[in-house]
Amino acid sequence: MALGLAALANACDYRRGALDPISPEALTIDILWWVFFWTSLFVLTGVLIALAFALYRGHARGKSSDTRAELTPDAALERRTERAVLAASALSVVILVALLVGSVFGGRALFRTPQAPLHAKVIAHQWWWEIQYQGKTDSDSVATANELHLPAGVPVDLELHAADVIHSLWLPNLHGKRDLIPGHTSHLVLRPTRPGRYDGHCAEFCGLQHARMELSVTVEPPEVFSRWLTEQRRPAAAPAAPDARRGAELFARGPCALCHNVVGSEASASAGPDLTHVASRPFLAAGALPNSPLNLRNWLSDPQAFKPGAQMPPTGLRADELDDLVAYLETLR
Amino acid sequence: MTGRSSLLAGLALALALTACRREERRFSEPQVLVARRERAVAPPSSEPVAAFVDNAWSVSEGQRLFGWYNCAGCHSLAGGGGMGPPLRDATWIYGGSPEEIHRTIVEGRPNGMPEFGSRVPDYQIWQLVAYVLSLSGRLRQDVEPGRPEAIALGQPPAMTYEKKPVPANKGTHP
Amino acid sequence: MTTAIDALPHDDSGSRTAELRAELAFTWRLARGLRGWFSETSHVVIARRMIVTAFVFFALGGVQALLMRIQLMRPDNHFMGPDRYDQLFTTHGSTMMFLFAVPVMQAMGVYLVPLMIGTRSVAFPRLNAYAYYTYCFGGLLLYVSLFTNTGPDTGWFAYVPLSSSQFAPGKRVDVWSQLITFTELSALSTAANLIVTILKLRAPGMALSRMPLFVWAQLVTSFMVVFAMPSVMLASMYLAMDRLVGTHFFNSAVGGDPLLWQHLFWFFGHPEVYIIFLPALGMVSSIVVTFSRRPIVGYLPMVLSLVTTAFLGFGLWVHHMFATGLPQIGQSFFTAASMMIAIPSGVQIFCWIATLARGKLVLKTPLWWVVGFVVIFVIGGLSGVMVASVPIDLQVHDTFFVVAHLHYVLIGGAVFPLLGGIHYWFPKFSGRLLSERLGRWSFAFTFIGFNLTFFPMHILGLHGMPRRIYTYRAATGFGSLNFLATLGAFVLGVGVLLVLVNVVSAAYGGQPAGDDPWQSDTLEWSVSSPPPPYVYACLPCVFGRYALWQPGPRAVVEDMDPRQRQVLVTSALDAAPDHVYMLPSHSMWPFLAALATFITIVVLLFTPWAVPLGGVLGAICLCGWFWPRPPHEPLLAEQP
Amino acid sequence: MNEPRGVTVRELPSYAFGPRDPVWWGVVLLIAMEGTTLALSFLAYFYIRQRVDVWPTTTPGTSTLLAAGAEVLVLLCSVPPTYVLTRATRSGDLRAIQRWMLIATLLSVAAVVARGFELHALPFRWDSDAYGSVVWGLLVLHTTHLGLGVLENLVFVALVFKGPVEKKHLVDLEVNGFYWYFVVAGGLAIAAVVYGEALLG
Repeated sequence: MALGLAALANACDYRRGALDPISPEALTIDILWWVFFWTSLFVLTGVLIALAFALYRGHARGKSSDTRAELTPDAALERRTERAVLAASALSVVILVALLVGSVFGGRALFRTPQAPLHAKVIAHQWWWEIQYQGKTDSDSVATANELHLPAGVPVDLELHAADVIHSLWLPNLHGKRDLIPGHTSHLVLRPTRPGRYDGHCAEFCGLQHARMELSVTVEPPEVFSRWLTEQRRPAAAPAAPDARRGAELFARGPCALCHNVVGSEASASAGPDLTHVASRPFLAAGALPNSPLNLRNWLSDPQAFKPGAQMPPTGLRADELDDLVAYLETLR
Repeated sequence: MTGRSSLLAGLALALALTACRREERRFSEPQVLVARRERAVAPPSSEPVAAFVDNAWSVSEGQRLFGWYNCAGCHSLAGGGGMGPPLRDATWIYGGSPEEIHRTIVEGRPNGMPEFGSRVPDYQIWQLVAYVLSLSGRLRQDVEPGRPEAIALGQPPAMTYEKKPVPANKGTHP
Repeated sequence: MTTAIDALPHDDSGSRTAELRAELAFTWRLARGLRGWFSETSHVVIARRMIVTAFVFFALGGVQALLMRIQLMRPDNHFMGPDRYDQLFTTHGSTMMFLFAVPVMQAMGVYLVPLMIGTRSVAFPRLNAYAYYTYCFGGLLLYVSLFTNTGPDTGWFAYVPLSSSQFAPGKRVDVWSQLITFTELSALSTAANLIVTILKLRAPGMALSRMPLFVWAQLVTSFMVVFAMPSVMLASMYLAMDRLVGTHFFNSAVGGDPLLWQHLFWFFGHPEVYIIFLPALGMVSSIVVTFSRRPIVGYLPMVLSLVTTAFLGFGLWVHHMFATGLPQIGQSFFTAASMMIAIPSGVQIFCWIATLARGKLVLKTPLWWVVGFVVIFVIGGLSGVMVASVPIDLQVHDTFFVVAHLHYVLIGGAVFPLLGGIHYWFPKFSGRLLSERLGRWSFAFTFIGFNLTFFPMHILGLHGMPRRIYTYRAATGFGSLNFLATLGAFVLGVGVLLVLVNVVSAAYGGQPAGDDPWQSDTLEWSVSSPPPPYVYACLPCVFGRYALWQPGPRAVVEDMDPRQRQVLVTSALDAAPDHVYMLPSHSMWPFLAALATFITIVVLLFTPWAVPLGGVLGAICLCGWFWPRPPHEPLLAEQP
Repeated sequence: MNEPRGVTVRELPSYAFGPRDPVWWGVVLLIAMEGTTLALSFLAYFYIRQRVDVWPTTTPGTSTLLAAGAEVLVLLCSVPPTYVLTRATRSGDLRAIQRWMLIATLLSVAAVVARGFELHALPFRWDSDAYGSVVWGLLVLHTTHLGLGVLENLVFVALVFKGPVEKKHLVDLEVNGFYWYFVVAGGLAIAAVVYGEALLG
């Protein structure tokens, strides 16, 4: 049944998380997992056969002879039985020790750290991810939200912080998970190899919108990555189109600027995600919606309908104001 | 007997309603405010006030917004005052009733208090009002916020609580 | 009720026996009326109430599980919002752990242990009643809170700072932390009661080496309770203080640490699993021995396995915290401990299989539940070995894989044996037989439904579905397996419902069972079904491990005074008669003391002034509880 | 093999002291539970300590040390009367029991009073910082043990002076003394950890 279900699941068009490793770390875990899986299957089969045999034998004897209890069973047979139990126990010890050794070596391999030339800071908030790539100067630094871009083949050191409660960063294709705990700083070193888009998720229950706390990971060739980084460093330009201009004005004077930051504009608050390049991101509100102008407009008109409990309030803007605002935000690429 | 049991039942019901009201998590504008806005008339003024000051979630949200909207910048985090007047005492320049505090936030006041009415949704202003009321201990005890994380109340700490520096490759995985 | 054939003086005439029974029935008579209902302290009555209460909570927890499964049935479902969902999964976890699993296992112990060791009661019957009422009040508090929208919503583990007053305003988490206080008070009292009962009240001749394995399991479990539960009590006390009076145990800004909570919680939380599961192993042993019609293979290894599990159980709490990034050397140690704990479980599985293979099997319903237990529990154990490995745990921790694992271990390892045990002992509890046919149907539904529900979760977890999410996007592709799981949950629900139907219909119209329908080996089957309040007319003497299978006439304790509530105290190791001990009669004070506890704790939700209030109420209850009442026992010579 | 015969209990006593007595075991288990809680509180104390640079964050002043010293002194003084009391229970001498019970109870009340002064004299509050919390946590936990001890003592004083004293109460009295030793040990351990550490720096 186990195999059947696994096969069924694999046959579907399905994201395969931990079973689709794209980094040496995830690969180590993947290999270890399959070692454990086949060993377990072997043990399970053995136990089930023994159980079936026991039921068959015992049932046969139960039918044939009288049903009174037997207080002093045959000594020789008893000894043989005990020896079988002992052998099975000894075998399980051997298997467990083997698995333990494998696990310890796997663990070592997992945390054998290469020098990581790239550093990024991940700060978890209720319920979104803040990502910072530090440059040499402040203007060199890049802040983004809910998307992590990584160059393929380059080790990266993620420095992890929590802004409010405990979160856990889980990138199943790239590594296991690591908790982000207030008052503690931790690190996760990754070496992604295969370009593509992968999913990450908060794995520690962190409140109402724990379900909508996703992180999009884009692994790309180094030159594409550095192009992306250069793009991200560019401050937002003042929009040209009249509706977008009205939107920018609304953004700066209205409710948005109380929480959000757009580099190059007057908005510079830090409570919510940085929106300097919001239009280039794959999804909105940490996975609540795919990013499109229509979704953005819907989101702005009533965030609580899509992510109840999220800390973005309904803006209470009129329809024409919403259009202007979306027009402005769409220029932030 | 029936009198007593109905009294008891009423009491239980009242307790249950109190609990429900205290614990409700409202993620968007409450009906009271929607109705008020749409009809453009003010219902009896205590209605919106009660919906917010009897609700622990509102007070807690108010506490968060007090920091987010930078009220703390002038009034300090625990409302002790600074550039702006303190909010923990019984002295109110522009009136200390919930409605007056609400108006102060919505319209702003001379000499520094900006107007927030155009930038902050009305229900969040009411949440701020609830929190401000809690600062001077004017809320029911069971909705008052407890100690916030990462902030020491009581006596100021005599020192910083930094962890001993851990060598780079000790303790955690690098 | 008094016509049963139990351990009688073998050379006595019938009339003498009838007289004895009449006297005993008067001495041990149950309290009457409404007031009597609250003053009853008979362990049989209290344990029966506790089992029923625990199953009521089991049903409530099950309904919550079904509601959650409906919500997760398809992606982006709007059946309920996150607020409701969080309350449900927290209450589900807390209910199943604190209000069902631990109490029901202890209740089975309270009912069966005195019967199995050949005595008339638990050592402290009043404490036993107190434990029941505190437990009951705790459950009441949780469910009244849930229905008034005050259900705790930060998980049954209540990690700080999510459960701190800043992120969990209101009284929801306070309710949770006081629920802990209630259930711990109850569990600790019962554990102490069972330990003393087992160590001091065994029938003459029942040396430790002759104790039934179920009793061993209860003894070992109770010791685990004594050393594990204080940890969570301390943790929840710290949490309550952080929330109520502003202490900083978990506030990292001024020297506290959120990880301190996790250490304290899991130092309790992991042994908790074994506290739930060891008594279940005892039940399995009882069933296997009876239906194999032979002694267990490897009694000593079985006992040593229980003890080893208890010791190792305290050494692996950190495997819940691998993702927090503790030093690696320590992690290896905890990996090793977590894997090695599979050995004693394995040894026991092998012993049972060997016993079955060498026995003369009677394939009745209880044995089917044991078969289901072995299959499911071995799968759960193996996935447990997987999560013990740090690298694998880093992937599957806090995902649906772990949800699957823990349900395989807890439902497979505890609920299946428990339902087997219910089928096995129901004739003793009620005097009536359950329907075999319904029993097998319920087993089949439960077994299939269970696997259908939880097996897909392994795959979901590996593919990236985290735990405790109230919904997921369609694009993830988690929908189909989740739908399957929901379907399975309903099949499982039908299975459990069939058990209920079986129990209710048998209670009202089942076949009379007689004293010993299964020809079992342990002493409880020598008294009538259901047992009379005094249990044994004459306390039995024991000359072997399988008391009722010993050939020859049975010996009994003679000349105990039937006009007093007497039990025989024996020595702790070899059960030599030591002195005659008088048990107190029924009393209202345990109920009143529990009520005082309830009042104190409810007030404590709101103000620390509850502590002095509790002191005063406690003092009153203490006096009432212990004050001697006529008729007196022998007095000291010189009285004032 | 002899055929098993019944056991006769007519000659057996109706109570016994020490480990032969179920109540003794009950109290040992109570001590095990409270002792585990106390031990875990100490672990919490040291856990918090190893995360903080300066310890203690606030050094207890002279008045605190005086109050704590008084507490330790009272606890120590209460040991001999308790010992004599338990001896008297074994011999069943009611006069002696009354006398020593009264003295032991007065000393236990004095210990609570001294604890009150000690808490009052602490130069920090429970909500000052984590050090304050964990020290107050320890002291409050032990104060509940003290309180329980005093409560039991008071019940027993009432019993030995007023009530009909049954023989089995002697066993309970002895066990009560046993619990008091635990309370004293806990108090001394807390004083050693909290003030010893503070004094030694």
